[in-house]
Amino acid sequence: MKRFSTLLLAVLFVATGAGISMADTIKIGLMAPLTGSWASEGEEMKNIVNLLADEINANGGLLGQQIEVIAEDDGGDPRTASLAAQRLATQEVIAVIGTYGSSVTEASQAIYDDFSILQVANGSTAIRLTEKGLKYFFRTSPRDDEQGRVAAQTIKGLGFGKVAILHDNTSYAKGLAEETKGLLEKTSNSIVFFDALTPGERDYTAILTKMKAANPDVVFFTGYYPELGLILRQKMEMAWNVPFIGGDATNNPDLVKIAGAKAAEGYYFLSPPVPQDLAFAKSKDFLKAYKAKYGSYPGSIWAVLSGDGFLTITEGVKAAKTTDPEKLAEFLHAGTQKVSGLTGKIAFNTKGDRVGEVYRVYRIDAEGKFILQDK
Amino acid sequence: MSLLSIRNLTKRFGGLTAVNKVSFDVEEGAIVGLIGPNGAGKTTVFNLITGNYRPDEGDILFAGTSIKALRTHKIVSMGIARTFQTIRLFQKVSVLENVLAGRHCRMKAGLVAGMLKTPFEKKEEREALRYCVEELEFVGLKGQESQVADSLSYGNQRLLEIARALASEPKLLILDEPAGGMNEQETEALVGLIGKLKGRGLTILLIEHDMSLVMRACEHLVVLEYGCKIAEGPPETVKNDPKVIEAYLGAD
Amino acid sequence: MEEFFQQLTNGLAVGGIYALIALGYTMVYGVLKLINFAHGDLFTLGAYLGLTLLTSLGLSGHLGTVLGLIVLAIMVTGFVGIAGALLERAAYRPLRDSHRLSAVVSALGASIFLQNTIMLIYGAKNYVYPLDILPRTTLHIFGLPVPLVRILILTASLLLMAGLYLFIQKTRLGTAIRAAAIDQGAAKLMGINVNQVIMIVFLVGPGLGGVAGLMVGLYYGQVNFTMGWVYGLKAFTAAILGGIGNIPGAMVGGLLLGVIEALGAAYISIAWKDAIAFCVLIVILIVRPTGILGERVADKI
Amino acid sequence: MMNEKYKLFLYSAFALILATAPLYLNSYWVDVLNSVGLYAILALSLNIILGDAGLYNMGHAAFFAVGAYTAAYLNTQFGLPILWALPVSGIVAGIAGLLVARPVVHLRGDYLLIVTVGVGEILRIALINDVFGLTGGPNGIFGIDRPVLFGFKIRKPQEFFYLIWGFVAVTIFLFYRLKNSRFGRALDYLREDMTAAEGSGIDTGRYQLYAFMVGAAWAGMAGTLYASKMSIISPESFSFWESVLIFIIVILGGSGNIAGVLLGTFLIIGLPEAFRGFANARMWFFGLAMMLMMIFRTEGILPHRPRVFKSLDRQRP
Repeated sequence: MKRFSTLLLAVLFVATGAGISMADTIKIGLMAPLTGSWASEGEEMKNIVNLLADEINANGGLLGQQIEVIAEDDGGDPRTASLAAQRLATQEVIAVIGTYGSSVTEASQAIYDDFSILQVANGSTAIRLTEKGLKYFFRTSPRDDEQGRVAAQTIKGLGFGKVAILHDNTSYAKGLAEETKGLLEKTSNSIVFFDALTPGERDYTAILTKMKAANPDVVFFTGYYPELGLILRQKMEMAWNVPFIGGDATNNPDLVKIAGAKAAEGYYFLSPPVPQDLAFAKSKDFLKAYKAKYGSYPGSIWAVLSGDGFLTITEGVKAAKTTDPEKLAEFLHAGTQKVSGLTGKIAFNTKGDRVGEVYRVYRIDAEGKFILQDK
Repeated sequence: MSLLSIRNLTKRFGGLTAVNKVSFDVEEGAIVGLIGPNGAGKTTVFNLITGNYRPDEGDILFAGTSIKALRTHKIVSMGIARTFQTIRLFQKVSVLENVLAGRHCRMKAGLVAGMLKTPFEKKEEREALRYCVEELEFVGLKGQESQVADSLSYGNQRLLEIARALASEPKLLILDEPAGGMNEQETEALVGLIGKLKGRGLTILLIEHDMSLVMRACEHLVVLEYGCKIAEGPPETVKNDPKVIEAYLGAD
Repeated sequence: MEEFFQQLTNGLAVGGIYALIALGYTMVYGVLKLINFAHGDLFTLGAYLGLTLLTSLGLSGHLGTVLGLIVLAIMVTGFVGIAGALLERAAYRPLRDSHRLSAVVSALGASIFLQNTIMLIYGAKNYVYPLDILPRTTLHIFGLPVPLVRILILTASLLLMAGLYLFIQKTRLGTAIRAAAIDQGAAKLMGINVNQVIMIVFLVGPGLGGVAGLMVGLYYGQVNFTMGWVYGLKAFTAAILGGIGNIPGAMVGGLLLGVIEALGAAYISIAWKDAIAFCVLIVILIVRPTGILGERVADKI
Repeated sequence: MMNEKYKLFLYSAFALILATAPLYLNSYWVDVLNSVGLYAILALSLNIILGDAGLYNMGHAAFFAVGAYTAAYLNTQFGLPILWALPVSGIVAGIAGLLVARPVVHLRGDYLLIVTVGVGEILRIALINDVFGLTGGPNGIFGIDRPVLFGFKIRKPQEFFYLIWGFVAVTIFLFYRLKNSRFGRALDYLREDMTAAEGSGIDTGRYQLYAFMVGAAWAGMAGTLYASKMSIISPESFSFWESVLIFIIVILGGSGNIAGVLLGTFLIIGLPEAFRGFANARMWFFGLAMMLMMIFRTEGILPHRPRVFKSLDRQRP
């Protein structure tokens, strides 16, 4: 028992001692899923934000001060997120980037608002997040209704009639699925299938078999790329040639790795432009630097959007010449400043939503490359 | 009317008929011994009486009421308490609490009373404690209340089981090999205890292999072999019954 | 009707993998009465080790694909088996004589530990097995398209189960394992080295889980560090369904669970699939309290 | 006992340190304590089922969810003040506990365990699929009111601290008494030996159901507090992992021992927070710590001890 308590004490000591910070810095929080099932997203978010912060710090910092990024784990669940938010709030951050899931973000919103801390979410697309009139909340990701509109337009534009919609019962995917369903039902399209898979499994043949029996012209999948990769692969094995269209959560190079180029060929998806397709010098440089430091390109568009969140904050501070969150929020809400981000110009409306056409349509070619389609 | 009346009791386990059309009566205030070779179905009869098993045929009447379909705890609250052949005390629990278990069915305080510690509950607890301490003293375990049950000697554990059974104020006490594992001295004390129990007006039904104890303690014996009753009567008569002698010594 | 049979084969393929993982679960449970919640993570470990070995060593050209895969499977089984035995030594043996649930909590701790070890070593992203190792042929059985690999996986599961069953029933060591499962104390008195028996069980059980991980990786392609949690829970469910501690029971439970899921998804609802499977499990347990092939244990009074 | 006084001193010192915690801890650590408090209620309620009655329940989050959703629904749909919803959700969760336990409570150990896991999963899937249009699907229910106590609106972590820990204190007070009553003893008996308990005249079936009912009711009330604190609830807060966590707390702390369960809650909920300095390795350390604690304290940190009857001497005739 004595040995045990000594050990415990030692561990506690190390754990609490590790968070000591330097004075005279601008602190920016990052709330990300560093553990749990979305840890891969969190890892990239952290990489991207750290990279951008290092760049600014190497060039003399922000308003003459160094930036310190404090990353806290939200574990991908609301309760841990609310603790992470409390923890960041007590470390005097001026602003927080994050986080990934909408309900996780929602659990932290009120806390940041109470402490007057600017929050820029990167992967939270649920409509209601910006409908509450919160002063300090912004997001670089688009909203479900925006994507739903583009999705319905694309499906019609490609000339499909009978549509099967498959989501995964996460609040993001279901929101998008329902939004799109509502829009399509108003037109001549018919929804022949609407159901949800269970994420995290490996075998989706039962779902494919059932979907095939409904005989759709196209399948619209609103879930995430790991499941989609498996589905595309299993679909090919079944020798079923229905085209698939997906939402932005499938935008990830790993998709082709999982499915194989042959199975992925012909897959359409909607997404904010992938960084490689942006003409800005900023994104090109960023990608080069990212690859140099971490060995590969960033996979997730959502993680890239956390970089946009970081730039929103730092460029905002630069332009407004203040780190006061209240003035910063006012400045951003005005929408006059167009921050140049990794995925294009960023500006916000009074709700805190990003303005402008964000979505593009991509198609995967025979080599597994993501090809931007003309509108 | 007899206190306990067994009528044509039959119990089968798969193809094996463990108890076969057994009938006997236990008169109020009597000490009856149920004897027979190993595997004769004695404990099964006990388990049928106490509701651990359901009979396939026949009936069990206690004070005139059929109890064959009742659950064990209900039978206990009607006034039949038992001890077990392989001691089944609550091993990690104190001696006193083991006895309190037997007292349970004579108490009333429930969930809410327990949480709020109502005056009624306090009074009931006090009385139950007193009663149980007295029963412990009665069986000869005075002063061992706070010990954990499994720290008692084997013989004392048997006595504790009896005290637990007594705490439910039974009319009929069923003892399954009460002297099992006891040394001579302890057995002697047990005979005395059984006498004292009779003095309290209890009716006792017991299984025992120690024939000297059976002969001294019991007034009436029922003999089972292969699930059937082969003899019944006062110890002296049964002892000399050729069928009984054959059963015990073997036919060959 | 065609859809029904198609769904049946879908279910059997998934069930074959559940069964294979459930075998390890049930074996460990049989001897130690321990729900080894870390089993799912040993399965993940198998998937990652398989990938590492495959990419670092490659499938040796002069062994050929089939032989190469068998060698790979043996290596993965061996490594994961050793990991399992080490786990037993470190995390379960000190708890063998204490309350049963203490070991369960230790197993849960081990599960978190293993999962995060894998995450820290490999990172949190998804890994993908090289494509085209396994043949992508599709057979047509009675007009139903069935990928060859699915038949191979099911056959492999059945063969491993049969082998394990024969090992337990026919060999000396198997007899020792059965003896230890019934009564460790008595087995000790009969001169059986119980510690050794348990170590062997922990070599074989997790080894089977590891090879299941390899199979999932090879067939489905994608692996990540959290995959073991879902598969572990399903396999535990399967083992209970068949009657935990019983080897043919694990097989029956696994296949049945797979089929229930597929048919539930097909004819009731995909989103409710897991709930349907659990409902069936609960109903079966209400009717047969110790699972389909589990022995009824009478309470001796 | 020799250290009865020492124990009392320890407990009062602990209570004092805890009660004044908001004065010297920042709001983050106070909120960690709030989390600990909520889980303490959950763990104490599971302790009745798992620790006292010995029924393997690994689906306790289901009752937590029933309470949270009941309160959230009543509050957002009918405007029922959240603290008024407290007894209602307790009753609803208690009934849920009874209904769940009734057909399955006779199952042996691990079979009961998987059934309760199944019940938890079925409920979670029902919540995600917006069953009967009541639960809001994956979004859950949002906009739940903050509790108002005597006209005072509870908002800040420091204020919630006293609400939650006040409830913990009441829970400990009531459960401690319950444990030392006829009811508590009956649970001890049936955990130790079901046959002997029934043979001693205890209606074991009924007490098993009661244990489930009380445990579920308390978990339901914890759910109400949780809903009002988070102001949004969604299915992922009631996953299988939550049930596992509560289960771990009870066993690791010392099943059947109220002080042990409390200590377990501090460790299991507190350690991952204390390990935040390790960034993404924090759960690795947590898993390791769990194994080590179990290995060094095989019966839990504070194991169950037989009861001592203080008034015994006065009882002797």
